Amino acid sequence: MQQRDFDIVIVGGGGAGLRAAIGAAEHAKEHKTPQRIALLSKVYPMRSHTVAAEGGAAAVTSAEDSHQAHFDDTVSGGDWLVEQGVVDYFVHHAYQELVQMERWGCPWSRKDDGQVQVRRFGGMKTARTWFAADKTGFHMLHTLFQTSLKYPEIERFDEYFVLDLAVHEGAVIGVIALQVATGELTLLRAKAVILATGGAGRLFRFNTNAGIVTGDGMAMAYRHGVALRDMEFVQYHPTGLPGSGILITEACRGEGGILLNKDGYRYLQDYGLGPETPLGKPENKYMELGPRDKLSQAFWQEQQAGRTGKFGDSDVVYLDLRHLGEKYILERLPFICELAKSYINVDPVKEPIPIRPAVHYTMGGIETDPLCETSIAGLYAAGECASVGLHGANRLGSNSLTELLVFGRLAGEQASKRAAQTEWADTRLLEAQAERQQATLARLCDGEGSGESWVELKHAMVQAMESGCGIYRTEEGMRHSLETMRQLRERYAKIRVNDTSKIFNTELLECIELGYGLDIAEASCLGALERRESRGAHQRLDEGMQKRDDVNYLKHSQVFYQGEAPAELRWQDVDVRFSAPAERAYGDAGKGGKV
Amino acid sequence: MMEKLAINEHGPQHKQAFDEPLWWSLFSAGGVCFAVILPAVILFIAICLPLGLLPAGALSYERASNLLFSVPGFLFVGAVVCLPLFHAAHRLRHGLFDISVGNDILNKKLMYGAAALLSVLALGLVVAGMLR
Amino acid sequence: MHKSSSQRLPPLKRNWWLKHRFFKLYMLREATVLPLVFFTLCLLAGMVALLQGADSWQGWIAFMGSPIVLLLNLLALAASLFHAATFFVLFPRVMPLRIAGHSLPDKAIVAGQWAGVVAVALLFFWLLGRA
Amino acid sequence: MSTEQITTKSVSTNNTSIKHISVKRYLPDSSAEAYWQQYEMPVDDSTSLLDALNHIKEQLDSTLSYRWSCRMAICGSCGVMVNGIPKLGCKTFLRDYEGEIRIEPLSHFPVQRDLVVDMEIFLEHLAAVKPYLIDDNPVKPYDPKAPETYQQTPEQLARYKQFANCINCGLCYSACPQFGLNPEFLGPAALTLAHRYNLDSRDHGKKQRMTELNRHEGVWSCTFVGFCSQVCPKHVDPAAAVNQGKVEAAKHTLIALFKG
Ligand SMILES: Cc1cc2nc3c(=O)[nH]c(=O)nc-3n(C[C@H](O)[C@H](O)[C@H](O)COP(=O)(O)OP(=O)(O)OC[C@H]3O[C@@H](n4cnc5c(N)ncnc54)[C@H](O)[C@@H]3O)c2cc1C
Ligand code: SF4
Ligand code: F3S
Ligand code: FES
Repeated sequence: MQQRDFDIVIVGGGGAGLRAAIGAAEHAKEHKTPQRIALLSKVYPMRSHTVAAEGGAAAVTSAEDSHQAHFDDTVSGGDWLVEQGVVDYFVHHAYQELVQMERWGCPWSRKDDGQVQVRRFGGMKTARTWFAADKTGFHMLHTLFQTSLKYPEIERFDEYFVLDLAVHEGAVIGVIALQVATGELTLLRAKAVILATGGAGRLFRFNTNAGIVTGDGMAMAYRHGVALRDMEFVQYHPTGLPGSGILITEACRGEGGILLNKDGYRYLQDYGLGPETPLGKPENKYMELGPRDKLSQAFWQEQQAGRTGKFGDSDVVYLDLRHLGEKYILERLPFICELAKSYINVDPVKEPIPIRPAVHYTMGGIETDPLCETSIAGLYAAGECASVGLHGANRLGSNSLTELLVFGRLAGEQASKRAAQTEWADTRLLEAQAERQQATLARLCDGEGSGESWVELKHAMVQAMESGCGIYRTEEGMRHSLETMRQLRERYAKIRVNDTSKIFNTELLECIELGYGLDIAEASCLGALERRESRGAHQRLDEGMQKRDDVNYLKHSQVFYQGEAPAELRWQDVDVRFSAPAERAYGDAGKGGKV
Repeated sequence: MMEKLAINEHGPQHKQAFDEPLWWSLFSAGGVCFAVILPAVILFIAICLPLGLLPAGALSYERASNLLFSVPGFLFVGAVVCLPLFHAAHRLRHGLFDISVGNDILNKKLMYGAAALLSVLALGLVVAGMLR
Repeated sequence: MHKSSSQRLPPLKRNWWLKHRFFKLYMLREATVLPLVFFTLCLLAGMVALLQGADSWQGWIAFMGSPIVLLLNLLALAASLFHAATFFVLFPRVMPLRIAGHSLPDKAIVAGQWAGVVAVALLFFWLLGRA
Repeated sequence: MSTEQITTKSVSTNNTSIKHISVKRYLPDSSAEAYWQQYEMPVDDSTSLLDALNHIKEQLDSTLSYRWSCRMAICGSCGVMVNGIPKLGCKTFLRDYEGEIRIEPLSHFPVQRDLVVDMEIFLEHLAAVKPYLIDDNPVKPYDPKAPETYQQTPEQLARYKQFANCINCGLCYSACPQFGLNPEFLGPAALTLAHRYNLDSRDHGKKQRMTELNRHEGVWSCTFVGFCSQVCPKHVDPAAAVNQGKVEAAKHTLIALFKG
């Protein structure tokens, strides 16, 4: 067993993890406290899911825009379930972070005069989304990764799968990881640990997420007693490709794409997002530029009314770009054209793209305070895995790439501060925990008992999540899903791995991920069931629960792990210090109001 | 393994290759000549001429001598003989590496050496002709 | 470090280029220099002959007319054209030309180079094609 | 508003057929030799090779190992040899193949297991060229309190944009015989990345990078085979970048010569 010591260990090499690593390195340098930073990732950093983000990153940029406006959009977009102090910090640090990215070489798209260009995005009042063609996440991730190579103090552990945190007396003391290439366990002792492991979209069958987005970090923190917060809020993106779920970016609509049902009618005007905006003149918060939850819900309604088309065996509506003209489409949305042509054989220049909603983003996650620290001392979380309180009940597109930077950096700095004042724990404490891990692994591989198939369990999980926690939810559906998760967790104890090899055993990893997934799926179902109202991405069809209920539910849900016993839920107050809850309205209905 | 790495860091392999730009420039210039000028040269001199397709006297001994042993002739030889020779030398050197024949350091010397020698010879012939 | 890194594979076997059409074409392209070298040597011999006198020059022309030499030089002609075809398309990629901030289309550059070939041929025709 | 009636084209997902896929297996802890294994499965017109591998893993043989993540041709994980040509598994569609399909790990990299290769050399080469913006003497110093961007016109951006699209999939390394012949050759993607930064109007690190590029194992090992650009799934054209790098290296040498 390898054992190494680091001041800071970062789990996750996506946007948040890399930004945290650089943030920590810079902070340490500035304070002349040399620190060694380990960056672990189960895939090479540039394979992280951030690479797939297409649309852009938001920050108040133009003179007409204001921090207040960005704040308002984010708060109302999140249906007031956001921590307002956090949002305030976020909107004030967003611009600086995007400029920093530019300074590191990110190839942002430009205006003719050489300034950075911004585009419109759903739910945002004005154009404030920075973009790099339609590969924003790709360019950001590669810029961060390449920049991280400048720092010799950052040591990467690529393809190390983190199995568990080591926690002692309420403080984190290190992590235990599996070197994928050799199957060897590695112990990393640390003074501070940052989780940046991304979301959990793979809990669902139909999603826009990469295969690695399995919620590992959430489960690790959760198992050590940190609350998972607001896990019932799962964002459906209205425009995924049928079949694969591959994302067609919101930027298509920002650039002027329109949504049609099978009759060629712009159905969004029927769902409180009208009046219809003229072709090629998209307007923020109207029609196609309404927020994602509303658009996905409108799809569901159209589907119920039988006005959706068919593509293969998926029900679909159509995203029409043709009026933008070939030249514009190819310049602004080249990746989309490539994707549509390859994966469904449709050329967006010539035909409308069939699309349907797909699970896209996990609003909830590891609960942290406004400085990214969790309830375990020295354990921080940032990025999609965290619930710092920015997104509430519904994330606005292009807020999360910025979140990775703002809170990645903050987490890095905080961790660096802590590491400067902390000592390593005794190695023997870690070794004891590692031995427990070894036993768990051995049990998985020896597969005693009935030898449950992980494939079956996984399919049962994603199916239950989709049917019970979809765009619209019912008491009965959620209850059933929650029951299913509890049964599946029991069956998981008898799971069997066929592959006995130590080298690059991906079957073993899938099984471990499934274990993580089942735990957080239970939390997600529990939160959903107990939230007896409709808010943001959580929409119920049950009688009397179709509206927002601020009296009882202007609260974060917190789910706590209880080992083999059913998880427990508590409610937590929301920080509403700046803006009192108001109606969340879009289209003309949103005019005049506070929004 | 460590040893090999160490060599890469500090050993001769890490050195700047200041000669390569020279060979590559000659190779490129030769490539242009080979592509643009040589088709015509080969067609007229190596095919039409021996087949008697050129008008009588077009390349009689006198005319040929006058054309070649002159300043334009000197340039012609540079473009049609010398540069293409370096082009060939470069490709042969890399070709030998491609099929793992000999070793590159030696091949380099042999190939570029031969090209240089023949070039000097060719240009020397023109000068000799001009001084005659 | 932490990984059994820097593993190196044994280099390719020398027949690697037989495995794929693309590589065979590459080798063919590289091999165009073989007939080129032959032709250049012929030309050198011709220059020596020219320096030696009229008889030698006539002898050289006769040598050039012998079937094998003729055949090899026909090959050299074909090689030069094949080389040209492969070389011209590379040029705009190595040196993208830009005029007033806009890059010249590759096709135009390739066409320009072929025009060069024709121009040189015409020059030779003008020089040698008339009595 | 009424757009014309939508033509519901269905990529015939029903067009299923049975295909055979042969995969080169290598399990170092049970046998030192690689062997071929055949799988048979139903595929339709939208089945990618990655879908097929996932089908094998879940339904036929859970011991098969390979890398994947985004399944949308952007993360660069899933490169394999398909009938001898390097390809992204998620961007290869079985509809395009008649007859046998042979899948092998990427060439020129040491195989770790099955379709998984050791990419460390690739990463070492990437890191060697200093692939980040170097601006020791910035025109405008960065001030966190009043941050300001550099200026870069769309034309300046266009000069390097294509070369910034590399997803580090390594296909070009499997395509390049010069890398196969000499793994110390920095190779197409690393040299392209260096060139990308050299072309960036905000960068001033060319001189530093040139000492890496202007080596025998730098740009000078490339013989413009060009297969790298042929297989690149993102149309980066690394061959062009590498060879433009030669021009730059030549200039660099000239300058060094004059400065003594
Ligand atoms: C298709 C798509 C498009 C998007 N477009 C946009 C957009 O336009 N704008 C926007 O703002 N947001 C967008 N998002 C959301 C945004 O991209 C993500 O929220 C964000 O990239 C998450 O980044 P992250 O750093 O938190 O996690 P990730 O990038 O997912 O990285 C997670 C990291 O954790 C590592 N990891 C996970 N588990 C383990 C483990 N057990 N051991 C070791 N390492 C582990 C992984 O290897 C990986 O490196 C999009 C999302 C999707 C799915
Ligand atoms: S240049 Fe192309 S083939 Fe090579 S690594 Fe980059 S994307 Fe892959
Ligand atoms: S294939 Fe290799 S030799 Fe050069 S042009 Fe591409 S790097
Ligand atoms: S899975 Fe990401 S490139 Fe294929």
